[in-house]
Amino acid sequence: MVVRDILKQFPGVVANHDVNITIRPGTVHALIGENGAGKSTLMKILYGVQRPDGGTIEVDGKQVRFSSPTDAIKAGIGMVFQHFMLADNLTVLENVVLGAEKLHGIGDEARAEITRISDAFGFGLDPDELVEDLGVGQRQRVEILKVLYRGAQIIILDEPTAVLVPQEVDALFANLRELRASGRTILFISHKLDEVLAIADDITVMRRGETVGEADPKTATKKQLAELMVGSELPSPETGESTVTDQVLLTLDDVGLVDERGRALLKNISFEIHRGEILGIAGVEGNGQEELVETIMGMRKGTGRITLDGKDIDSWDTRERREAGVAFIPADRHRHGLLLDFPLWENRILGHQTKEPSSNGFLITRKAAKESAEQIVADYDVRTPSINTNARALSGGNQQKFIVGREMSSDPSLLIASHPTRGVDVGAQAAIWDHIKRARREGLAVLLISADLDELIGLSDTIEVILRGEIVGTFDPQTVTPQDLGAAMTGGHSTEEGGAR
Amino acid sequence: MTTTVAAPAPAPDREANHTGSKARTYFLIGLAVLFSLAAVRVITGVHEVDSQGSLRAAIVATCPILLAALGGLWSERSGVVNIGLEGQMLLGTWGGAFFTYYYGPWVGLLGAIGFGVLGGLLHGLATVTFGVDHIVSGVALNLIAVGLTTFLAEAFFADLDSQFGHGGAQQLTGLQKPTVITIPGVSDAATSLADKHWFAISDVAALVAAVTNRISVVTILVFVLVFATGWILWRTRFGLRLRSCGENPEAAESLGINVIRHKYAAVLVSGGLAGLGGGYLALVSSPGFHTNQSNGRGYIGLAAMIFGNWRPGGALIGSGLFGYTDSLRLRDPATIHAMLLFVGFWLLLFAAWRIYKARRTQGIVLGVFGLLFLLWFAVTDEVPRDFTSMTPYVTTLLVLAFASQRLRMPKADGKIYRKGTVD
Amino acid sequence: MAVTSIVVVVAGASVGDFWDVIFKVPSHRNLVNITNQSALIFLAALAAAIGFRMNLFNIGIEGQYTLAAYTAALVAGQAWFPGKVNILVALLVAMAVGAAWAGIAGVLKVTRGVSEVISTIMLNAIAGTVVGYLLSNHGQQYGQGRRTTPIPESSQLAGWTPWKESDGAIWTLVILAVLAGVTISFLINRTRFGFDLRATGTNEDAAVVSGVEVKKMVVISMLISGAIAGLIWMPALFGGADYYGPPFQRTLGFTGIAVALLGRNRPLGIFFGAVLFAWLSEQANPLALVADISPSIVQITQGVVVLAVVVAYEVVRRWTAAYEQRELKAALDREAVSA
Amino acid sequence: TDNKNDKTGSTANADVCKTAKGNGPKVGLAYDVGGRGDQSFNDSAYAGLKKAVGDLKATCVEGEATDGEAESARESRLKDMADAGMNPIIGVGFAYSDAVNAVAPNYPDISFGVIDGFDPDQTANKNVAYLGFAENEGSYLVGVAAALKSKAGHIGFVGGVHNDLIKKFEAGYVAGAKATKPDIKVDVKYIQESDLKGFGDPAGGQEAATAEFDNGADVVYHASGASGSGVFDAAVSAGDGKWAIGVDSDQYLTASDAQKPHILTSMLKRVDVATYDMIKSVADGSPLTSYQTYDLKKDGVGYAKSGGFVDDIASKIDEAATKIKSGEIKVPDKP
Ligand SMILES: Nc1ncnc2c1ncn2[C@@H]1O[C@H](COP(=O)(O)OP(=O)(O)OP(=O)(O)O)[C@@H](O)[C@H]1O
Ligand SMILES: Nc1ncnc2c1ncn2[C@@H]1O[C@H](COP(=O)(O)OP(=O)(O)OP(=O)(O)O)[C@@H](O)[C@H]1O
Ligand SMILES: [Mg+2]
Ligand SMILES: [Mg+2]
Repeated sequence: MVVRDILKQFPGVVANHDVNITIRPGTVHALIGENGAGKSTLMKILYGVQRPDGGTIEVDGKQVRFSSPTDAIKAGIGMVFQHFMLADNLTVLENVVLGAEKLHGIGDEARAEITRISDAFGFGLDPDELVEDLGVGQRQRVEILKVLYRGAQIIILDEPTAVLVPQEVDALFANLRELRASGRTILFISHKLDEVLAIADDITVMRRGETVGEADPKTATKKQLAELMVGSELPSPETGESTVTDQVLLTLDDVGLVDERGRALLKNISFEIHRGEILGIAGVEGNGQEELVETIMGMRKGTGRITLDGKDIDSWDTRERREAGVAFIPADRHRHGLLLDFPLWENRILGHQTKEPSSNGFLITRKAAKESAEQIVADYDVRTPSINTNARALSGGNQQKFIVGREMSSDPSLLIASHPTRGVDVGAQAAIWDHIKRARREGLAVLLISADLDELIGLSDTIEVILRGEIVGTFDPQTVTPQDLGAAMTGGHSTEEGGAR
Repeated sequence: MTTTVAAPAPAPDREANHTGSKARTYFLIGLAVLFSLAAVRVITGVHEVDSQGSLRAAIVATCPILLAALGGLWSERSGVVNIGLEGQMLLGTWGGAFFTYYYGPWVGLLGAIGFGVLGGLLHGLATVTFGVDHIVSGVALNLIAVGLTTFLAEAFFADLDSQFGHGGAQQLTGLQKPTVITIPGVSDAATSLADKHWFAISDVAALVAAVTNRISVVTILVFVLVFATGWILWRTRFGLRLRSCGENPEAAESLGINVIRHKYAAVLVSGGLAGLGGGYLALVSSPGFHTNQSNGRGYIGLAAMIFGNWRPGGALIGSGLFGYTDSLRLRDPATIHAMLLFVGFWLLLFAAWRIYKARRTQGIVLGVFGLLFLLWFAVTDEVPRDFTSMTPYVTTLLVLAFASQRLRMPKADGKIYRKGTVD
Repeated sequence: MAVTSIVVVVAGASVGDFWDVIFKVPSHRNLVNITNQSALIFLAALAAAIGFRMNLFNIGIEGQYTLAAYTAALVAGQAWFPGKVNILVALLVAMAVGAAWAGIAGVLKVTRGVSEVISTIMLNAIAGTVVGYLLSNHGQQYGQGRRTTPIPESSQLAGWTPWKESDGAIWTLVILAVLAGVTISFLINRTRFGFDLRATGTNEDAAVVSGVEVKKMVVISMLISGAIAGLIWMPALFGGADYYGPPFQRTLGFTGIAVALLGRNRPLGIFFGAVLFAWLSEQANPLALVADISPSIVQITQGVVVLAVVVAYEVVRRWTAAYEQRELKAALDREAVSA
Repeated sequence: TDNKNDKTGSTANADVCKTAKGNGPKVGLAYDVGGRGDQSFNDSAYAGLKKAVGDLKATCVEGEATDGEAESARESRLKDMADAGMNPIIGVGFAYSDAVNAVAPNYPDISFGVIDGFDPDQTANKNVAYLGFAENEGSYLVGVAAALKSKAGHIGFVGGVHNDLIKKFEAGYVAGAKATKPDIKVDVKYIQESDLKGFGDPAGGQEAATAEFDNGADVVYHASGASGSGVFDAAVSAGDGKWAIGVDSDQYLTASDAQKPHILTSMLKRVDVATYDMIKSVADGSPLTSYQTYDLKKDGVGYAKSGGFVDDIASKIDEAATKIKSGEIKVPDKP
């Protein structure tokens, strides 16, 4: 497969440009790059989900043009998306055979085939179980099974290991090697350099939407790869000297949470955050970070005790907590952070409805809210024609800057920041870090959740690692390496080895 | 990387196949209902509770609602909320009557389906192609259908008068009916057995008699359609694809499924079923077309489908419950009074079960309701007439209030889908 | 328009006649009726719109206003209070009853998860039966029907007669529609509550994160929606109907839903929608009289208008979204060039 | 079948108002919901109008109510007719009572008539006639017929809506039957308690009547408007020897071939007679006013003999009719 000069623009973002990759048949080709480098966009183009604005794709020497995934599937391409593409209320079998019913029907033959593949790769999947009842790891396996079942020749895996435990990663890699041996071509996306070096035959690096180089995994070092990935302009998230005070702002004492089926989502979580402290939470996605945030925000009711500034806030609802000075940068800005079809100035009000300058408690104070929105746009360099533009029209990075600005401008005492720089370009990233650091100097307590380990290590004063809803280790960012953290996150190290401060 | 400590996620320990145990549960519940109904009949002496005639009336009252419910099921399983069922049903009454007059009842049924499909097409165009809110489109469709059928009836039926039917600006009666069949030996035997009023045996016999005596072929078709719906949606490739569109259309799209096409198919089938429901109303339940004949049955069908948890069997139970209570009231008001005993008994049973399951408050609430029903039964001789006509609605509301939280609608139901938004 | 014309042709009537009648300048009498009817439809649509603005489908306006109108007429008929106070009390009763009936659906939704679409449909049927029961068992004999005791003369409002007396009067309480329109418009657009409501309507998840308690909002909006629904028939009751009985105007609730959708749930849009619907209905009469066209065509026209308008909104929305994106990109490109 | 249409006036196409060119009275006829072609009330009024066009050289305009319309729409309809110079103006149906009461004082020179109507207030209207019917008397006659024909000693009644009007039918029917056979059993069912949809629900009519037939009744009388066709079908399904009795017009004539052998008779409510009378009175220069009751004496109610099923008992029915006319029998109007 040869990809030439692919160009893809989104409003305000050039997601791909000058992308050139040559993928040799029968190899594992790794594609690496920072968050937002454009990897997923490229893969979606290869799979026919999105159409390129320019450039060509060749498969087996023939130029192809995919107008939908159907075309890509016909060309023998299969893809596992970064986010699950599963229908919860259908069984594993149904999810797998969907769209490929011609192969083995949808009955016992298909069931046997699924069981065969599942057993062959040690997936341990029950074809008749509802996907809804599966954990994340199992869901990931269903996704891979879907592709394997179709016997695709070219398999695209968009960050398949993000939610897998190491043992599963090994098993997956064994499978990939087998697949390679059987002549299939695998395109593998990750930003985990270890994994890439362990499995890839070729490596292509993307940065800010373009392919910036290739590397040979036999000779390349992690350092070289990292340099290629981040380029030279990578701003440092270093915090400088500690500003941690001895005033405790937020305390979690033995906090737990169960879902409606009685499964524990959070267990025995206890920590403190002081004024001027940034507490980082490291963990593989889906290990309880989201639930932890929602519990602190009061959107879910857990057990245990949460105190804010000495006050017990367990019985407070979300609004009371926000009024008490809790600011929140949500992980999914579209779902949780914005009203996409409302103008920016009304988005300024969201989450701050009860306070000045948004309202006087009963009436919305339009003038003050608009002024404040103007201020945020200026201070946080939000690129927008005006504050009357609908939030939907802005690019992701600018939306994120606006959210950060909004949350910071309410003089919070506690900031909960969930992936604050995800999908944001490097310049904006630096700006956001600066804002967080400045607020910290002024005594803000921050709970930082991020998948970007460099960001965590660079910004945090303390790092807690969360695994399956439990805190499994506490690290000092001054001394810890991303490798150590990665190991702890995936359960590779025992807690004791994690080393305390 | 260190890769040893973490244990693999536990293997699923659930039972592989539930169908066996499920069937048994249903059978047991059915048996319990039968025995309690028989007991109520014997205790109160109100044989109309499940006489052959009552059951036949209940079946006839159930069918149009059931067809609407199945229509709703198809549509919602593909992710399109169809509140336009009422309108599609109305269109079906007109289409059924018109085509029966000119081409006989079988073409008439096709005409009913065809007109329902037209309604479905309109709904599909608005919701699937233009991305209009599903409820908005449904409301508009209902408005149009009421006007259109009234109008078409005035334009086409007013002058009809022959051996095939007698027209009027608002009606077309005397239409030829679809075939009615009786299974001679069985029906007679069952009838005589039912008339003996024996505990349980006569109740079963009454049911057998009701379905073997003068039953319309269309009624049989309706029940076949329940199974066909179940089979197509859960046992075929097409059904699987269709349901995937209602659960996660992006996932379906990512696997090369033409979501738009499947949604259209579902909405058209939905309209066709609702239309057939209208046809049933005009050709089987009553002697012909009458303006506004559906009288809200489309909405009731929608409720029955939700009540039935978006499943054909559930829709059958929901529609049956509604049809039964609605026909009982006309059949014999005394039955409604007898049913107080039945309801009270079951509420107490549920209460006991909830308490056993450690849901104390819920159990107590149910128990109190149950006792109140028994008390009502004991101290009165009849239920006021006006209340009997509310029975089906109140029943639906109460059952939903108790059962709603166990319901699960298709995840993408009612969401506007746009092609190419996978991420 | 084209669709309606086709229907007219199919029916074998004259298209020219049809549009002539529809667009005929209304007489004074028609204008009075259109004004009065617009007010009722406006209130009904407003009630529906409040729910719709937060994705609550209150299909139960019909039942709410029926029950409220009956109760208010009953209370006003008892004349427990003198003259105008009686009116005020009746209005409050109407709002309370409408709110309570809608509240049942709201409470069932938040506590038991019952879809409001279904529960309100059931409550409509139940409301109709309850009113029928009360009327036939406790109503006053009135020809072949039953009615509530007429309200005392001192509580009847003469209305406003812009033209000849025989052309009829614009009901005094049409002012209720204006008041409700302004109040609700203010509530939704200018207050914190309104912001919470709109936020919940467009993005419930984001609203929850921002501290909105959705359950509470659901119940409150149902209550407000029901209270407005309770007012629907009040202008007519105190403007000449004088009692609840056979002349009671039904189906306003459903008309209201259609008009709310037509007006995109914005008070101003609803206002135009209400006038349009009242106009079309008013012309149904001459349609039969002059052009010999069945009045049911008005219903078809109304349905087609709703559908056509929502489809048009959607097309325009897509177009503007694309346009906005292009504009934004152009602006950013210019910025990039100048930098 | 031409003959048939003439009698019932169900042929909507032959719209006399389009062709009528006489110089007789100009009639405004305002129908209730459903309008011309409903094979019932409205059509019967139309039949009277048609007769007037023929006999009195009348010309006419028609209007029709829509479902859920405003009271003002009804008033507007009457005013439009009055402004167009119509006289008399007849509102077909009880629902026009209020509208006529509101409009009539503005047009003192025009005569108004309301079928089934009444004056809602204390002020008498000098130019309004309220054309009522003694439905109980007609129902008494078919009650007699039912009792005589019933072999089982068990008959039924199906009402559309449980309101005062339909109770009047029930009262007369039951009285007639009991007077004939004191120990007769009468099943009474109403399709709806208060919802007017009971008059347009054939499925409901069929269910109710089937229940009565199943319960042992062999004659069922319906007063349920368009739901009645369901009652007829129930009689067909119930088999030979089961009868249904129609209402308002001679329903034997509009029934299907399958239903005909089961339609014993119909209670006639001569809306056509009342309509014609009203028009004629205006043509004659002495317009009807105030309450006019069309009873047996005035030939305003009666029973139908089409099909010939009551020929054998006609003498007994007529005997009862005579006694009612003479006042010997007082028919109750409430059950
Ligand atoms: N549908 C879209 N509309 C607008 N912008 C988009 C869209 N999809 C992606 N982008 C933007 O394109 C850029 C590249 O995104 P992409 O998802 O390809 O990154 P990635 O390399 O896969 O990152 P990650 O490692 O976080 O998955 C980002 O700035 C993103 O915000
Ligand atoms: N053997 C296969 N392996 C992988 N994908 C397949 C296979 N057979 C069919 N498909 C995919 O399943 C989808 C449906 O294929 P098919 O040819 O049956 O479509 P169709 O009948 O034209 O339309 P529809 O999908 O609506 O039934 C296509 O996307 C096709 O690429
Ligand atoms: Mg990605
Ligand atoms: Mg008077």
